[in-house]
Parts: sequence; structure tokens; C-alpha cells
Amino acid sequence: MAQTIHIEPVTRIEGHAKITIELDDAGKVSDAKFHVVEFRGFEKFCEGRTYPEMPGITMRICGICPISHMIASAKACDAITGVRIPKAAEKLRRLINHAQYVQSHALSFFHLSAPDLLLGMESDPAARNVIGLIQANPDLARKAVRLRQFGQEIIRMLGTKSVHPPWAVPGGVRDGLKEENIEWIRKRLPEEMDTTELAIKLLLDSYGGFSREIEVYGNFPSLFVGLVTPEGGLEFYDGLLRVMDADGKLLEKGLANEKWRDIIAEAVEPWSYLKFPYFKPFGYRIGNGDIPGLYRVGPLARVNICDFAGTPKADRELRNFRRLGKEGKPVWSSFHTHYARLIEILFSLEKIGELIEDPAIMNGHLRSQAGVNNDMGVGIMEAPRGTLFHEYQVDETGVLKKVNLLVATGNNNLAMNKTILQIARSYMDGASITEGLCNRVEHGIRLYDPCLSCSTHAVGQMPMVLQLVDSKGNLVDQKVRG
Amino acid sequence: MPVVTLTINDKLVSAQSDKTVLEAARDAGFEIPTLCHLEGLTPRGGCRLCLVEVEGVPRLLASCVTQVQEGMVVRTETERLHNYRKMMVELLLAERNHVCAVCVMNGHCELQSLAAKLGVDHVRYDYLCPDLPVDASHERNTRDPNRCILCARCIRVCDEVEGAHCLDMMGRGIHCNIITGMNQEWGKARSCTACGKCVQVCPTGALFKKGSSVAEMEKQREFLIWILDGRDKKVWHWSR
Amino acid sequence: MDREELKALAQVELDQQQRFRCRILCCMSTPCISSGATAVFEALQDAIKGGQLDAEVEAVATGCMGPCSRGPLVTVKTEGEEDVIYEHVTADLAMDILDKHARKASVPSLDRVVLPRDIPFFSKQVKIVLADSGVVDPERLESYVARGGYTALANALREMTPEEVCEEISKSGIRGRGGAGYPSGLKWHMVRKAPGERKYVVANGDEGDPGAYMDRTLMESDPHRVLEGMAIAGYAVGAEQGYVYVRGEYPLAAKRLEKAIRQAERKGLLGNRILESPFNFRIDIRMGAGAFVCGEETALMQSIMGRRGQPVPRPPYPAHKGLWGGPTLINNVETFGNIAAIIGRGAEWYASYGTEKSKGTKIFALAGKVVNTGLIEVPIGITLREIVYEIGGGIPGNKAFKAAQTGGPSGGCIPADYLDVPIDYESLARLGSIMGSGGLIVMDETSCMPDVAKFFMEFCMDESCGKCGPCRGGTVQMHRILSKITDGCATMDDLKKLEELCLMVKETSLCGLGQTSPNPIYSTLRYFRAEYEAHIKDHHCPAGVCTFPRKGELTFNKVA
Amino acid sequence: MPEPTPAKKDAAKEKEHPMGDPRYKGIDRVLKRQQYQQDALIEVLTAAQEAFGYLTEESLIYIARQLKLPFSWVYGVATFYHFFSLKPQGEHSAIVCLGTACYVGKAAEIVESLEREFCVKAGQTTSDGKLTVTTTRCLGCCGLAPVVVLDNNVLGKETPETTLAKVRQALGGGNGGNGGTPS
Amino acid sequence: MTTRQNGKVRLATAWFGGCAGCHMSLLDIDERIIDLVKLVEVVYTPIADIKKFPEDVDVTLVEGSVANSDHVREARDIRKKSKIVIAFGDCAVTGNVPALRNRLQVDKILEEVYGGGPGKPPSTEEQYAEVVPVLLSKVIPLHQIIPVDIFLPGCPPDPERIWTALTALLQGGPVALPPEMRSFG
Repeated sequence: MAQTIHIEPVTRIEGHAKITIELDDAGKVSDAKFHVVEFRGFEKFCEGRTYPEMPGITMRICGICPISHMIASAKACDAITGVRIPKAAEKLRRLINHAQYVQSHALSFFHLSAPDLLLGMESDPAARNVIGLIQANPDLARKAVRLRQFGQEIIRMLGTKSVHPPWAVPGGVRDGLKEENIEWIRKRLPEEMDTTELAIKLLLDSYGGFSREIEVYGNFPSLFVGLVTPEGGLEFYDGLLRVMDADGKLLEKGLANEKWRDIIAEAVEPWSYLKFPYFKPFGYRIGNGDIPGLYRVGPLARVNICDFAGTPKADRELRNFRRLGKEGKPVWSSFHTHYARLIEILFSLEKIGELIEDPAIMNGHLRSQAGVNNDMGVGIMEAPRGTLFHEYQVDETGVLKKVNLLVATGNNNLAMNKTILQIARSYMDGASITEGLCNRVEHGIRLYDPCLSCSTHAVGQMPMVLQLVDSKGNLVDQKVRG
Repeated sequence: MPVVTLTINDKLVSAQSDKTVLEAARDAGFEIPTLCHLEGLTPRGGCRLCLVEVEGVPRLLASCVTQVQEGMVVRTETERLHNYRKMMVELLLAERNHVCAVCVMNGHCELQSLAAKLGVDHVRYDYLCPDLPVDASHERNTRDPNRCILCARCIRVCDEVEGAHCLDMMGRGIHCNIITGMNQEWGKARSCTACGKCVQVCPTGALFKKGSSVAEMEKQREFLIWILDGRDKKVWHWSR
Repeated sequence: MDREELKALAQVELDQQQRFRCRILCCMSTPCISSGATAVFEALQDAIKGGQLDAEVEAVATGCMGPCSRGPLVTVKTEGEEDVIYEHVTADLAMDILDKHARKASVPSLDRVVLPRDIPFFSKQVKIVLADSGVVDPERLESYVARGGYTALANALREMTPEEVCEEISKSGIRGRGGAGYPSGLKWHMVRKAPGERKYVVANGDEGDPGAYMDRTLMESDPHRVLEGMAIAGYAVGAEQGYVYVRGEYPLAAKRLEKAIRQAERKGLLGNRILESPFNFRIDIRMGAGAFVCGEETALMQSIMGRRGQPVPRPPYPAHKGLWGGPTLINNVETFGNIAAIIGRGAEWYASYGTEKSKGTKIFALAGKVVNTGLIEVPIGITLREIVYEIGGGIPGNKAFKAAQTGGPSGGCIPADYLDVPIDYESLARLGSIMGSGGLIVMDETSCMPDVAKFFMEFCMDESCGKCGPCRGGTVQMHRILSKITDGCATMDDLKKLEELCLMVKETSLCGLGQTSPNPIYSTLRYFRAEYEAHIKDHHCPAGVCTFPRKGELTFNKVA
Repeated sequence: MPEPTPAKKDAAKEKEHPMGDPRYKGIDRVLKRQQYQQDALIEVLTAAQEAFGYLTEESLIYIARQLKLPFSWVYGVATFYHFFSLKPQGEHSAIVCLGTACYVGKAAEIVESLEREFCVKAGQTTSDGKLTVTTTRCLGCCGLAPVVVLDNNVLGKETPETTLAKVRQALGGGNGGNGGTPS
Repeated sequence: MTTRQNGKVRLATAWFGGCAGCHMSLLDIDERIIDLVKLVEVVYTPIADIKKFPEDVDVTLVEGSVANSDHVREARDIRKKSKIVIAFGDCAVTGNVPALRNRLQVDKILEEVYGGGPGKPPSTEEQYAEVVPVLLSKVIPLHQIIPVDIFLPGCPPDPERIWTALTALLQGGPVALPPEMRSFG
């Protein structure tokens, strides 16, 4: 008897979503779907606004990574005006972006995923959360809170608010740093570096207990997409698009941003408000249901595709990370995203250290002025969760005619679906739903740290109901957790 | 000019007899909220926020258009007035698409700060959500009717101070709207002198400097008094 | 022309009329025309000419005779006989009428359409303003003069000082017929005393209340009466320029007024040196263009000056600073219709009609669920029961009287419990309604009161000028809540919100339109609250008007 | 079908108006009679509406120039009053009175039936330009409620059925129903 | 506020149509969160694993606007089970940015956003109707669906604002924010 299991809402992710698992007549998992259940329509309601308002509007797509949207949007606006922004402004934008990586990755690792890693995948769901963590390990929790705060505080210094700061504008930024800010950052950096290294140690120490998870949590060949510096280094703010296949071969070495449409197209499915982007040259679905154009973005992809990080500590960890891939291939298992994420925090902290010591960052010229010079602008950057695309078309007065947003989480949509299918297949036995299974499937999603607010069209809280539905759609069993 | 004595909120106040109750109250240190009123423009009495109670008068009077009278007893802050003012601000917020968070005037807006001051922390009425297009055709200024409260300050400054009368109001009731020229694109309205006065007097983000980003627009209104004093009284305000 | 010549002119006209043995008066006001009066009149004229009756019989086109729903109406005046009124006259019946009255033939079929003169519809009425309506030919000055027209003006110019005229108006106790009931004499005195080079007199004929059409009838049926009243006012307050502001929907009224002004100017009854006195007075017509708010005096003045009809705050009142800054006397057309009678027959005579505080008569437009609809003029103080059941002939179809709506969108509903309340300014105000311009709509049990309130609120919402926030936004929100109620998806909280809004809009709006817009809600809530609650709590419309597609169940989008 | 304005026929005979359209003469007459006074704006607009059937943008500009008024002023006045239309009207017009007496007489049902039959919303003209359906607030014929004005003829005591029949007839032939065929 | 046996207030947070920024701002009270955890028992929140909204909650913070049928259902459930409901942030209080779509027709937006790509757009197939909720024609603030006790505007509300309100509430006092702490945006 075929059945469908519903997980609703998926929790400890940033947004609203549901999961359904379909079982065939033999009780084997035949498919698993990740549903994004909200729609906000940014692409449509932004039409008719003027482009300089876009950084402020689009950052409201997400409360966790507003900086990414603000900057991607500002970059798209820069392209519309056709100006090169002042050096100091670029450095400041990089600084705020690194600050965001610190706070966002810290949130993902400590607040959302660590409860599974440190308390166990099958521990009591009532305590398996950040509050449980605070109670179990207040010292670590305090460190985690302070790491996130460090990032948020830098954002507040520059933009007056830690969430949705009205700061980046077309042509540059609105405000610079003060001496005392640099002093504060300098003083706090070592502590945050220690916390990150501690986290890496905790994670790697726990690896022994997760060998099965490493094996089946999104461990499949796929393409990897992300930005790299012209030299091939790890890059978040600006750079060239690189596409690597599962064997480590570069399909695109460094594509100019404006050409992103050549490699990425989007599909839609009736069961999700989130679109399904795929690598265009390889196509969407083929006869046997495989999706050859499936690619992954985010920390795992970024760390896989870059040739080097460019800072000593991050490069040291990167070398260690590379050993996890089999036969010199890229690292496939999404479980290692946690590690990649921590490497990126390290990288960001090192970069922040570099940037504040650069005298050029204190230059007072922060903004270039210009009107509409191009009818189109593309802004691509690496958000914590992956590559983020903003593309605007404007009329000659600067009013938006068309807005296209392809957000990080969207890029991972196909991969997330495949990941939960893989997890469900290996942990599902018989027709009974265990709490542990639910959480494992959800953790599979959490690996991607999906920001569903970000998924533009989509946001959702993931309540979790597992439902067994027979092939005729009748409810057979239901498990509501909580 | 003869001077009259009146009582405002139990305080004895004297004022020149050609002053309005609003002016007298403000001179005496009482804050009466206003939106359509702006010193230097002819009073309009449209926003009704400056309503006050006057003893012996059954109706509430708009203080911006009511002249002081000897022996007048005025109250500017009663619970009734406060409630009405709150409701008026709620009605204004409901009739157009005021999204403070992504407005160019966020943090500097008169409507926003007035709402906060009056304790409007939510709007009890249905949002009407009209679909109004933004006009960015002008080389310097942008008009977003979604944020307009129809106070007509822009119309008055354009007519009375600049003398261009490029702006006016069209339609009626809830369908009123500010227009430029023959309801044409602002950039094509030849009577506009691009002086930008309308932008500066606008209390909200309905008129803003082109290219402003969210929360970036701030307005300066001193120019109005500078012009009027210079023009009418031959008194010039030299800044610094 | 002077006073003697005026008398002579009247005599000539009277002599002329007496030459006819029989005069057939055809009502040619808008309602009768739309019922086919033109054909009747033309058939009569043709037959008179064709039958060589020109010397003895005259067909006259007149204004309104009152019972509009019975049109086309024809009155036959025969020497030495009582006047006979016929209803529902067709061209064929007109021939029968001619046969019977001009040729003295016996036409029994006509008995069916004779309207008895002794029915309460006529006997209960007192016609002062409408005295000549349906009698005189509105397109001929002489016709009005023959009825004593313009003698009041002549007497005032000759025998009274402006001060005395104002005093006479004060003594008569007449109050503004536009709705608010402000004592006219006071206003006249104010304008007279106000300093100002140029003063103006304005007749407000922007009759916007849906359901009221007495001003139109007066302007169409007896335009000279209005002009004479204005001229007297001009003399009294010291104005040399007058305007009649005619509602845009009334082209016929404007046409007849225009004609009347030209005739009067030609005879020296308007213009320079009126009736050989030093008094000059010109009258111009200004047409409205479809805006109810222009009935509000400050908006009306804006409109006369060619601007958007948005009210301006008072004070200053028009009496001090009105048109182009000059003191301006604004009275309703009906008010001006009373002036000639007051000056002509004296304030004391006038004050003998009405109640202690409300003198004279008032015209009502009786409409809705009542047998006799039409225009009636009754002494102030008459009871609603007399109007509905005697003059109006009761409710058709044996249905129950539910309420009478007076005062239009600014007024309220009077329920059956108060049928015996005398109709005057104060009593109506106590019941939560107003006299208004005189619309009186009778509603029976098939009218749903929340729906009625919604109807009026929609009117106010459409007609709000948009200048002040409370009216602009408040009317829309009140209408929304009423819609929710009639759609069956409101809550008691909504009702509370509605009441709060009512009070706020009433107390804070800039002009009368906004201030009175909640009145229909107030009065229906006051007397029919249970009906509102039935809609909200039980999703049931007692009158069976509102339909609730999803009874008790609200879909999300409905709520949204 | 009404004449496409008689003024056009005389165009050849009369001297051309500087605006290139003889219908402007009607406006000029009123302008002169009102001595180009700015406060006569509403009268002049009325004349323009009579001449053109609606207020064309060109005519508004012409009036503004003649009266030396700002464009925005003229446009503001023209849109304040319901009488003025800035869109061309249909060949035929059906105005349904929604005054109180007509409302009590269920005039709303007449509007609905017209809207349904001819696929228009009140205030709009059918896509083929044949019929304009509008509503008004009291024509002062309350004794005859509900009232419909069809091509300037006042019809009293109407029902949805009688009105539909008369409108169909006015549109020519009994099958006026295709008047609003969406294009 | 009644105190429980463990002396803790039962607190829940929920998240409708919004961006999570208000939750982030709540986390931005930083180390005070550790103090907060001593006073409250967090019984439901998107960042914990409890799937079903529990009974008998003292205070619920609701972030986000009401934008689809799931939100309506959840809001009503929350109201039933919570003593105090707080509209948390501008989206819940005014509709805010998500309400920008209100001037458009929802079907048209869906068509335009999802048209063009390969595959079928969301919600067109019946079998997913239960999974993918129906969008409301207008995005509305929370108080238009359920009664709301306290409004905490801001996009997002500043951490200080949240802390002031929460501490006032936890101390059993009324929440009266000063003017500078209650402005929209």
C-alpha cells in the first residue's frame, strides 16, 4: 500500500516548509518532497518602484541575511548607474558582508544545528534546541551568543541597525567606520577566533559518531556552483562564476556575472512555491527522473570549487577539509557543510582582521553619484547560504520594469529534495514513523541552512507532521511531533 | 496690533489679535499636532489634527484657522481630542500604502513620528491598498502617491511661493490625487520649474529627491521662512 | 417700468385670461413630461386650433401640480365652475376633456381619471411657495405678474428701508429651508451690516439630497418667484449681484430661469434702476456640475468662482467674507420662494402658519412606499402620520410602515413609534433626524435598515470632496464596515468601531457633509439596533434584503 | 443614431477655427459671453463637453490657455465634478437614477441587469462604443421611481425587464445583447 | 501574570509571512537571552522542534503578516491557546513589506512569477492543495484575524524595544512603550 508521510512544519530552519515522503506499496520510499509553502511576490511588487529603493526593500526578504540582499541589490544598482564604487566603499561592503557571515553561520551552527550534533539526533525533541543547549552547556552557549553578537555589532556600527540597516546604496555606502569601532573589533577578534576553532574541534571530535550520517546525508555526485576570485580564491562579495562537476572538473572556470543566464534556468513544480533552478546546459529532468542539471551552492560548494582560501587559518583547515573527498574528488556529503561553514567563519574573521588594518578603509569618499546609464543591472554575490542573483531591468527614469531574484536557498532546492530522499530511504523501515526519522530528514534540510524567507516567493515555518497517506490519498497514519 | 488675552490649557496667554490659536498655543509652549499646516503657507484646515476645544463653542475648531479672541478658553489636549487624533492618523495610514520600513523618509517622516507620538501602534481599519504608480519621470524629483496624505502643502508652495502652480489636486473623495500639469508625467509638465520646494515641504515620502534610498531622505523647511521674510519683509536670514 | 405700469401689465394679462371660457392647464414639469405630457399638450393645441376654439379655449403649459406619480396632470379652469384635475391623461383623453369642457359634451369615461379636489392630498396642504406652481406659465412673466408677482418687490423698494425688510423677515420667523434651519432674518441682518464694497446674494439650487426635488420644481414651475425673492434680498442687504446656483442635473430649471431673467430685465424688474428706483440688481446663473458637496455654502462659493468645490473652514462665514471676499447672503431657493409672500402679505400673516419656533410651510418630496407620491407643501408642525396616511394615502399593498427617512444623507429615519411627532426643526433633531431640504422617503417592512444606512454612506463616500481626512477616509471605512454587516461577516467589535467612527467623523469633519454623514447610521442604530445585531450574530436579514452566500462561515478572503 | 454633431457639416461653410476643429466655436462663444473670466471655468467646460461629447485633453489645454489658468487647475476642476467626462461616451446612454426613492424601488437591480446584459460596469462604455451605462444621484423624479434616462428621455417606473427592452430597442433591433461583446 | 510551579512563564514564538528579522532582533538581546531563559519556558518556537502549538501558553510573540490559509488557521489556534498574543514587528502589526503585494491581484502575480519555466506552477493540482496553502487575496495584519493584546511595531523592533516590552510583561506590568519605541519602520 502506497503512503505519503507529511513532515509539517520543518523546524529549526529559517522559514516555513513541509516535507512529504511517499512510500510505494512495498513500504519503500519512492519519493520525498520539500515544499516551500509561502509566497511573497517580491519580484512582482517591486516592479514600479525606483531602483535606489531596492536595497532597502529586498533586504526585507530575509532577516537573517539582509546584508546579502542589500549588497547584491546595491551591486545590481551600481551596474544600472554604470559607476565604479569608491575603494573604501567596496572594502566596507566586504567588511559588513564578512560580519554577516560570522553571525549567520554562527546562528546556523550553534542555534539550529548544534543541538543535533551535541545533544544527539534522537535526543528529546523538547530539549533539542538552543535553549536546551543553553541549559546543557551555558558556557558554550554564551560563547556562541557572543560570536553571533560580534557579527551583528559590526553591522550595527555601520548601518545603525543590526537587522535591515539602511546602509548600502547605489554607488557606494552611506556611512563609514569610526576609530573606536576598529578598536572594538580588534579587541574582540581573538575571542571569536577561539570560539570558532573550538567549534571546529567539537565538530571534528563528534565525527566518529556520525559515520552513517556522513554516508547518507546528501552524499551524492552533483555539480557545484559559486563565485571565486579571478585567481581562483574563496570569494564572497564579488568574483567570477565557477561551475565544477562531481569529479572536480571545471565546467566554467570563471564566467562573467552578466552571463549567468547562460548557465542557469529555473523550473517550477506544483507542490512548492520555491522554484527549481538547474544548470542549463545539462537540462532539467530527463526520462528516468534524474536531474542532470542539479547543482549545489553554499559553503560546501564554495569550499569545493575554490583553489585556495587566501588566509592562513582558513587555508590550513581547507587542506584538512580536502582530505574528506574521495580520490581527490570534491567533498560530496552535505553533512560536511557544517565543517565548510565553520571554515568560512574562520575565513571571515581573518578577513575582518585584514580589512580593519587597511588604512584605505577609512577614506571618506564613500559614494559615487550617477543616474541611470544602463537599462539592466546584475548583482551576484555569495550569501552565507549560497550564490545570490539580483537582476533588474529599468526604464530610462529608473523605474523597475522587471525584477529577477534567484536566492541562495532556491539554488539548493533540487539538492535538498534529493538529500531528504536519500535520508528517508536509508532510515525508513516499515510503515511506522519514528521521531528520529523526522529529525534526521529535517537535519538533511538544515544542512543547507535554507533561508526560506529568502526563497523570495517563499517562506515558511516548518511545522512537522508526518503523515502516512495511501496511494488513494487516504490518511493512514499521522505523527505530529511536539 | 492689539493684544488679546486667552486661556490655553489653564494657562493665561497673551497674543496679537491677528494670531491663530495654533500660533498662540505654540508660542506658549503647547504642542498641537498638525500635518497640513506649515508656517509660511496659507492655512488649509484639512487634516483636522489641530482641532481644539473652545469653551462655549459646541464644535471642535481647527486651531490653524481660528483666530484668537479675548477671553477665549482653549483646551488642546483632552482625551477626546487625543482619541480623535489617533483615529485620524489611523485613517491616513489605512487609505494609502504607507510602508514605513521601506520608505525613503523612514525615521524622518512627520506622519510616522506623529503616529508614534500619539500612540498609534496599529491601525484598526481596513487597508484600502490602492494601486498607484510612481512617477519618476522628473529629472530631480520623484512622486510616490502611495505615501501621499493629500495635505496639499506641495500645491500651496508651488502656487504661493514659487508661483508656478504646476501641482494641483484631481478627483474627489478617496480618489483625490496630486497631479502635475494636465495629469501628465511630471517630467513633461512644462510649468514645473524644478525648484524642489514641493519636495521639501512634503511631510512624508510622497515627494522625494530622485535617487534617494530607503530612510535616506531628510527635508529642510527653513527656506520657506527665508523666502517669505526676504520677499515680504526685506529681512534676510544669513545662515552662519 | 414703475409700480403703476406693473399694475397695468397685470390687468392686461388678467383681461386676456378672462376672454377664455375655458383654460386647460397642462403640467409640463419633468415628471409629467416623462409620463408623456408633451404629447397631451401638443394634441390639445392642435385640436384647439383645428376646432376653431382659439378664441374661447386656451391650453397653458404650467409647472408642477403636485401628485407626480399620477402624471400627466391636467387642470381645467372653467368660468363659474370649480377647477377639475385629471390624472394619467393621454392624448386621447385630452380630446375627451376638450369635448366635455369646451363643447359641453357628456363624456362619462372621464370620471375615472378625475382627481377629487377634496381628498386629503389637497385639503391638508397649505400652498404659499407653491401657490402659483401649476397655475402660471413659467415661461411667461405676464402670467406671474397677473398673480400679483413683483408687487412685493415694488412695495419694498417704494415703502420700506432695507433695514425694515430685514426686520420683516426676522419677524416672520422663517428659517433656512436648506436644512439647518438657521433663522433667515439673522443672516440678512448680518450681511446688511457687514462692511464691504460689493455684496452678493446667492440662491442655492444645488439640491443634492437624493429624494428631494422641491427646488427644481420651484425653479421650473415658478422661476420669477425665486428671482423676486432674490431681488428683495439684494435690496435688503445692499447687494447688486445675485447668482442662482442650479444643480447640473436640472437643465430645464436653468433654461426657464435664464428666460425669466431676460424677461425681467427687459421689463426693468431686474438690472439697473429697478422699477424706477435707484436699486440695481443683476442675477446670473451658475450651473453646478455634479457635486453634492457644492450644496455646502463654502463649497458652493468655490464652485461659483470656478474652482474645485471643496469647502473652506468657517469662520469667516460667508455673511462676512464670501464670494471674492465680499459679504454674501446664501439662502436656499425655497427660502427665497417664501420672501415675496412674506413681504407682500406681511410677517404676521406668515407667522400664523407653523409652530412656535418654526414658522410657515415646508415643501416635502414624498416618495418611497406610499400611495400618493409627489410634492406637497404643508404647514410646519403637521404630524408624520398625517403626511403618510392622509396626504400620502398610506402604504401600498397593505404593508406595514417601518420608517420615514428625512433629510437625505444628512438625515435620519423616524420609526413608527414617532408617527405622531409634529414635524418641525426641533422635534426632528430630537429624533436624530433633520428637516433637511425636504426629502421624505417612506419605507415599509421590505427595507433593511443596515442596507439603507449603507446606501446613504455610499452616497456620502462618493460625494466626499476629499479635503479633510475624517470625511475622506472615515466614510470609506464606515461603508466598509456596513458592507461587512450586510454581507454577514462583521463582528460586534466592528459595530463598536462603526459607532466610534460615526462620532469622530461627526465631530471632526470640516464641513456639513462630513459632519452629518453618520446621521443615517446613528438613527438606524438608535431605532433598529436589533436588526444590525441580527445581521452580525445570526447572519439573518429580517427584511430579507441581504443575502449571505456562506451563512455563518467566513472564507479567508472574505475576511481579508 | 445621433448626427456626428451638426457643427461638422457646416465646417466647410464657416471659417476654420484656428484649432482646426469648428467645434471650438461653441467654446469661444461661451468664452466671449463670460468675458474670459477665470471664474467662468465650469461654464466653459460645460460648453466644451457639449461640443465634443467629452473633455478632450486638447480642449482642456485650449481652455486653460484662453482663461490663462494653470493646466493642473483646469484638470483638477474637470475631474472634481461628476458631470464632466474625460473619456468618450457611447452613442447611446442609459443613466440609472440611484436616488433614495429609486433605491427603495430597487433601482440597483436595473443597474445589475444592464451590467450583465451589456458586459459593462456602471460608468463605462461598451467596447463597441454603442452604450454608456452610468448612475446618478437623484434626477428629482422621485414620484416616478425607479427612473432611467435613456438618451435624454426620462423613463419612469422601470423594472429590469422594461429597461432592458427599451435599451435593446434604442441600440437597434431586439438583439442589443451583443453590444458589449468583449473584443 | 500567573506564575507556574516552576516559576516560569510559558512563552511561545510563531512566525507567519515575514522575514525572520524580528526573531533575529529577539536574539540580538544577546547575552540577556541567557537571563531570559531563566525566567521563561520556551514552549514553542520555530527554532525548536515542537511541532504542535501547545495548550495553555502565557505569552505568544507572532512575527509576520497573515498571508495564506495556513496562517489563518494557525493564528486562530494560537489565540485559543494563548493568554497574551503580541503582534511582533511591523509585518504582524501592519502587513508591512509582504502587504506591498496587496495592490496587485494574487492570481496574476502567481501566473507571472511561475509562468515560463518548465513544469507546472504551484497550487494548480488538487493533490497538493493540502500541502501548499492558498494565498489570501490580501496580506493582512494579525489583528484583522484574531484579537491582539500588545503591538510591538518596528522593522524589526529594536532589541531594546523587545527587551523593554518583555521585561515589563514578565514583571506583570502593563506594556507601555515610550513614543520613540513604538514607531513603525
